[in-house]
Amino acid sequence: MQQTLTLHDRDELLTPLYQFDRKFWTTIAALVLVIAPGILLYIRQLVLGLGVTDLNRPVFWGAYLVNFIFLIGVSMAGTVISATLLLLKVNWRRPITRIAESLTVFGLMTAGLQIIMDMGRPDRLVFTLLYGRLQAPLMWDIASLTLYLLTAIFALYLQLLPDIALLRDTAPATAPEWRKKLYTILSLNWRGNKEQWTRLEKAMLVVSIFIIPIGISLHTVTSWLFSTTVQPGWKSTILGPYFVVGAIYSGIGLLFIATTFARYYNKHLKEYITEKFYENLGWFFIVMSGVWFYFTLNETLVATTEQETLEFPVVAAKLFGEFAPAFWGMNLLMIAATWILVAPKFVSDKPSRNLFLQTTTGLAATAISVVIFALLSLRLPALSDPNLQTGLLLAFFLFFLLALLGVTKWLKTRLITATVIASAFVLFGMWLERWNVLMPTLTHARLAPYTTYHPTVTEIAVTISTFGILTLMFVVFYKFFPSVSVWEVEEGRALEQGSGD
Amino acid sequence: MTDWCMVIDLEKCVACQGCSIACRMENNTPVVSPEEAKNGRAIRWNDVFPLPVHIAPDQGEYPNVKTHYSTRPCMHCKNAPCVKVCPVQATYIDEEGIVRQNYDRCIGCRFCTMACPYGVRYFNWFEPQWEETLAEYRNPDQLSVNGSLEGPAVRPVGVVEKCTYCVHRLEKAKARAKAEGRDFRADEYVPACVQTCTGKARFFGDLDDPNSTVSQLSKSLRATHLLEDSGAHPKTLYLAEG
Amino acid sequence: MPKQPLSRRDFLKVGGVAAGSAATLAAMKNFISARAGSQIQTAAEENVVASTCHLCSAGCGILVRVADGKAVKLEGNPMHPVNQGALCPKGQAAPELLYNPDRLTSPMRRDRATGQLTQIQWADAIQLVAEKLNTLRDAGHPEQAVLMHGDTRGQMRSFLTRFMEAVGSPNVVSHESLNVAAAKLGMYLTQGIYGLPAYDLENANYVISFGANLLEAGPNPQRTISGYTFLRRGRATRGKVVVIDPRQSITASKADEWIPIKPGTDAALALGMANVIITSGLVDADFVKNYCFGFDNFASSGDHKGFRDFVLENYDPIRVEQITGIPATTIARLAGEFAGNGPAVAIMPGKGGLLNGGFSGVYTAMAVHMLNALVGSIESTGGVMTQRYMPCVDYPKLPSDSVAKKGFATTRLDGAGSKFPLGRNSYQSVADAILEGDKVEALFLYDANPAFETPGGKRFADAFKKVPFVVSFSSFMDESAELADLILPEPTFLERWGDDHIEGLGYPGISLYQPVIEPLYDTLNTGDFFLKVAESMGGTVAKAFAWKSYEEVLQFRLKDIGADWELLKELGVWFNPGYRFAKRGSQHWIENVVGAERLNAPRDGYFDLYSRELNCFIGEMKKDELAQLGISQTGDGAILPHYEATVFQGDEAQYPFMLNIITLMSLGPRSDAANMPSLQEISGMTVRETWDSWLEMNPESARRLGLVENDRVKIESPFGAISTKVKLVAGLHPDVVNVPFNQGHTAVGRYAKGRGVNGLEILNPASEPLTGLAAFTNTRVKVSKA
Amino acid sequence: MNFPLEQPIFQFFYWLVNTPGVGAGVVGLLVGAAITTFALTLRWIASAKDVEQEAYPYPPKL
Repeated sequence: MQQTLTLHDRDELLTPLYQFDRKFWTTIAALVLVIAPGILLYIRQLVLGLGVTDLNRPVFWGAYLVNFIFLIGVSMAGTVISATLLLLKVNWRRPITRIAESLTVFGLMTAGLQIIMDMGRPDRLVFTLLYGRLQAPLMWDIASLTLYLLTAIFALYLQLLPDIALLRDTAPATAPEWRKKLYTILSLNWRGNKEQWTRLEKAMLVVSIFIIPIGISLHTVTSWLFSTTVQPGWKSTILGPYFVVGAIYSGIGLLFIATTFARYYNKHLKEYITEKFYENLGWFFIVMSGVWFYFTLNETLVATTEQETLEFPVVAAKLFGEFAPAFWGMNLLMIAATWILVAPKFVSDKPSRNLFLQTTTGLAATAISVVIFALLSLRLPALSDPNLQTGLLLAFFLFFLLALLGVTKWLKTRLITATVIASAFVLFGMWLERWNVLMPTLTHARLAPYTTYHPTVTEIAVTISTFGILTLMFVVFYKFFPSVSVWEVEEGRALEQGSGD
Repeated sequence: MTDWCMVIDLEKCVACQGCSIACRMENNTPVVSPEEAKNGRAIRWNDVFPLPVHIAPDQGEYPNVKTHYSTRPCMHCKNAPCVKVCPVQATYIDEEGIVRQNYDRCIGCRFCTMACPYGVRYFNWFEPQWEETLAEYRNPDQLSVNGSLEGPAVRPVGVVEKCTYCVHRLEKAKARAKAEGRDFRADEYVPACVQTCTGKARFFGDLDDPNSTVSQLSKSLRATHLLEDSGAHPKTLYLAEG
Repeated sequence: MPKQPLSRRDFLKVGGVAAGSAATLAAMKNFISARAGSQIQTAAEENVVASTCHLCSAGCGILVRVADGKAVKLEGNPMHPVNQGALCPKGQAAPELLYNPDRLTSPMRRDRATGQLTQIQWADAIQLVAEKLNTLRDAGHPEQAVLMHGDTRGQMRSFLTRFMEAVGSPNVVSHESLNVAAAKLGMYLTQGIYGLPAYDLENANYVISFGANLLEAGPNPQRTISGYTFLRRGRATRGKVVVIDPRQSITASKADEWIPIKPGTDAALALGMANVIITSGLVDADFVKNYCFGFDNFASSGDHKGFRDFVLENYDPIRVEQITGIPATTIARLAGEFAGNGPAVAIMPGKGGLLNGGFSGVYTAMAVHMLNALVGSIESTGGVMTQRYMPCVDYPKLPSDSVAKKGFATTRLDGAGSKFPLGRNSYQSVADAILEGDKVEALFLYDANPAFETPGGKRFADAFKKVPFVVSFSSFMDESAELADLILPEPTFLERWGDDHIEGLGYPGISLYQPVIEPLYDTLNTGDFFLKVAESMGGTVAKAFAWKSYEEVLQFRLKDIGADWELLKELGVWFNPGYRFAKRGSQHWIENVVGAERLNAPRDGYFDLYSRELNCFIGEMKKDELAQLGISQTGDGAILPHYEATVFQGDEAQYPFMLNIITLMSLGPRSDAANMPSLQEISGMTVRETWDSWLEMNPESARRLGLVENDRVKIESPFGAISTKVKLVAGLHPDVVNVPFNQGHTAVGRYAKGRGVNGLEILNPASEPLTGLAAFTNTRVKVSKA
Repeated sequence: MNFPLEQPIFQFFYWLVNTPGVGAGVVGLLVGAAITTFALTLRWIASAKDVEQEAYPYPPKL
């Protein structure tokens, strides 16, 4: 029984690692195409200086910093989640732990890139090691980031170890020598005897315990980067937890997308990463969105109520100023995401006559509401009449509601699609959230006239290629290692059978 | 211990901007291109600007209007936020209370520019340039502290720069005193902006010396600081109008 | 990368807990020692040269730091009474002028047909000019040589005048008709001195400025700034400053009180105040009775109305309120404060004021200046001083020369004294004269850029086409130089000899320009150039100019100022400090203070409230003749200062706004300043603009037009249209819009060219019939979204 | 405005947070410690010898 299963596992999870088919190469080529322009433009920035961005005085930080926060955000979830689930001995975690942990590692790496890209003198990066001062929040961030990255890598490696050994032992004759050698070295002559297993599991337990506070530290420290300045809008004490929550929220989003991507990439994974996982983690996702909404409300309420005169322009810019589209866009995306996750659970799956529950209605309404939102965001002088605006606003909410209602039934039967859409919304929303934390404050400095910031081609291209790099790492990595932790799955099966017998 | 301090009498300041240009000529701050300047990248360590800084609808209607002007060098804060956040101590407070910038150390992370509530720190987005012959008038003074350049030295691209109370002038004055074999007196040096001030609105001196002009003026009923709530304990003093 | 050892030292000491040691203190004070490791290197050889700034008419003393043969920094000369060690942004930026990449580097000749420029030698240039002038003299028409000059100060003006006289031309046209002439005439017609009054601000208690931009763009901004700040905070008691101006200029925003007024009605306000002063018996009785003419009615060849009755009848505050839009109570209060808190002084605008060319400018100037007379502030502490000048050795008498005499006797080309009875110069009219067919064979442009700086200056382009020989001495290829046949660049003021009379403080002084460095390029001081021309012309002209160099001319002229040449060169300035006020009616009074320069009326030391001088010009005229001159009143009314409603170009319905061209402290009056990048950068400080021009408009007016900040707008007048961005300025009369001067160049250099717009293009090009002043403030415009 | 820096302990803290290089040192220490720990753990796991031949049912001996 087990034998067959393992054989089964092997071809499904290990065979693809040796198939460098067209699909793989086209993916690589596409990614390279996505990444290349960003790199070229970054080289140009290196030569000319940061002037090629739209940064100015007082907007000294921009898209790069937003990416940085976003990336360490998404990298949060992976390890912390897998660690939590491991500590809680949750069984359905097994298929996804590897993807989760690898995401953390890649996310942190790309996040580090952002900081270097944002530096005026990347050539002097080493000075932070020569002259680093502990008082500077940036040092805390560097410390936290490095520590988290190392721990994450370690965690990932620990969890890979048995599979590497497996790869070593089961490498087909056709496999290139260097790969065999690589596996042999990496497997640290893992023999899989009882003692090793016990030690491995001890180690994993300990790491899981340590990595959670470290992860949380990284995100709070990042919020301190802002809180330690006296800029309006950043003094809020809620910023730390807000960042952590946002991190986990967006992290789960990315995890969902990554896993689905892997599933699509290797059809066999469907047997391992089942709807059960989407179902269960989905609930946690919903919880996080709730918490996130609360903190967002908290941020805004405090700022609108407190007596800090310099604070208000910042909030105003978000609520009804030039950042309103970004702010409300963010909120709407999150609302939609939550709805997509929750609503289908409360409708019956038999078709209904109700016009409002037709998919077509939903899609139409979606289109219309998007158009209206765009109109409002563009602030056309033609639409400056307050009554007209109010009218548009009401119309928007109506159609938005219709859209939500309409799509519900369609989503009911498509859990995974729904989750992926929701995740995409959340990811984009969270990027906007980081943007909304930085930009309104930066553009509303105390002693400089209010200004604006529009990322230049360079910044946009670099951002795009950053995410390209993230994907590339992901794709390449999983050409060398199984994207599902084989031994954990096995262990799980074994446990199930144990209970079954 | 000497504690350099500037006092600006806003009543005597006539917003002529002589200080801005005097500073530029003394400290080799480059003229950026018009497009750059429009994009808020002009570098004037000492800026003059109308108050209130932010145009708001509720600022009175004709004829019940009163425009004010202010001028703003570095505040050389006693509790300087910029110094606190610098990861490599490229900016620091020296023993005479001047907040200084080390161009060879700065990594261009722009944290100090964020931390400074007064926006007096400037970043070199591009390589500073003087078109053709314009380079001729650059101030030749070179101030180096243990080999790293400070003061008027032409900045490399990608580093932060700021008002130094013309610290190179201080060093020159001290060198002169030394050469003449006498003690340096606090009234032997003033920054360029103070020297040029058309309205004689600027005073400079040693705040630790109770008899100095600045100490006297600091007791004035009109004496005030910019953004006192910033918690930075700014040192540059203003004497309010009226 | 050298590490800062200080940290290590702190470590050793603090770590070793040497309590109370320097480093522990350091730790407590939270600082890092930089002194120990500091090294300062500077230029190999440095020296400081005293000279004079030439970027506006103030003529501040400067000390130029020359490091390794390069002028690297200017500082104010503490010895100099005008700026007392201070220096404005223009002066500070002067190195950008000296080392400007767009400077002309050698004499050039332009081929009219192709417009090709060819480099020539100075010798050839001298030859060309000399020949040209000689041919004119041989033809018996030396007057066809015309010289237009700008803010030409010190000996240069008399030098050039003498040269032209020796050649035989009366046509030396100063650009004063663009700025200070109105004020000078106001002074002349009342006090009988043709010059700007000096104000004793340091001792004044109450200063009321009628649109005079004391702190930005007066005839002598730096001097007025010094006086102003001293009056505010330099002394025990703080004087009050009131500014009357439709726009809240920096001066107005710094003043105690800003009183916005309907543009062009300043005369009415002044007379309204006079009315109150008289009725409330606050006049300086002694002065008006014994030292003024025409306060009371008088009889000479018929009864004449005096100032008092005229004002009492016509300018009671109620009526003035209707004219000026200033409440009668305010007028009364101002009058009371002015007369009751002496020493008080009423300041009329020179450069940059609304007074100039308002088509009633002279009357306004007279009315304002008379306020000083009423309260006895003429020649008294805290009042008006009359500028004294250093005694300059007279030039030797010109050798007799029939051609020159004949030519010099001809009427002036610009119509000053003929077409414009009161005018002494009419700069902008030169173009009109040429276009109307007056023959000009040779035209010299010294320190002048008429094609840019006059209203409707474009017409100079056509005018110059009709002149076969146009010579420009500009250091830059400015709008006028672009039209010239011969471009003979003069070195900048930092590379040449020159001098300047110290003005604005009353007492006499001389300020010297000297070459602080060797001239950078193949340029020649215009003084030296004309000496060489004279030499090669030979004959009487050569005789009249027997000096080797312009420096020698200066030495000759300044022999008697009390300082020898070396001392003057060392100090850069020489003056006799302390203004000595003349006793009323004394000999000194009659010779220097009141009436000394009257040409027709008696020089009897009487301050004219009824201008006898003006009477000599227009006393006999009938109504229609007067109307020709734009005077609505007749008889005594025309002689006495009165309010003339401004005759606007463009009717109110179609052109709702009045266009006013403002002069900025940063860019200043001179075209070449517009090519100094630093000045361009700071030019728009008041409206948060940079490197551009703008239109200032009242927010309410803008709202009515549906304009918001930074909208592109089209500004149309009957004379043309320009387009720039609008800036909302709350402190501005709703019917007035402002455009800053010295932007919108089509030449000069890379920094000035094609930047913003030149508001003068759409101003009324006409001249005031009575005085030949340029019309700056009587053009209406309409503003629309571009 | 300032900490009681006359106390040696605070002087030490000041030195600790404010001295260039020291901060870097601390971070280095942290990171170094982490790396060594991880390395040792791996070695510890790898070096596990086991007497009983009956191994965990995975990986399968085929």
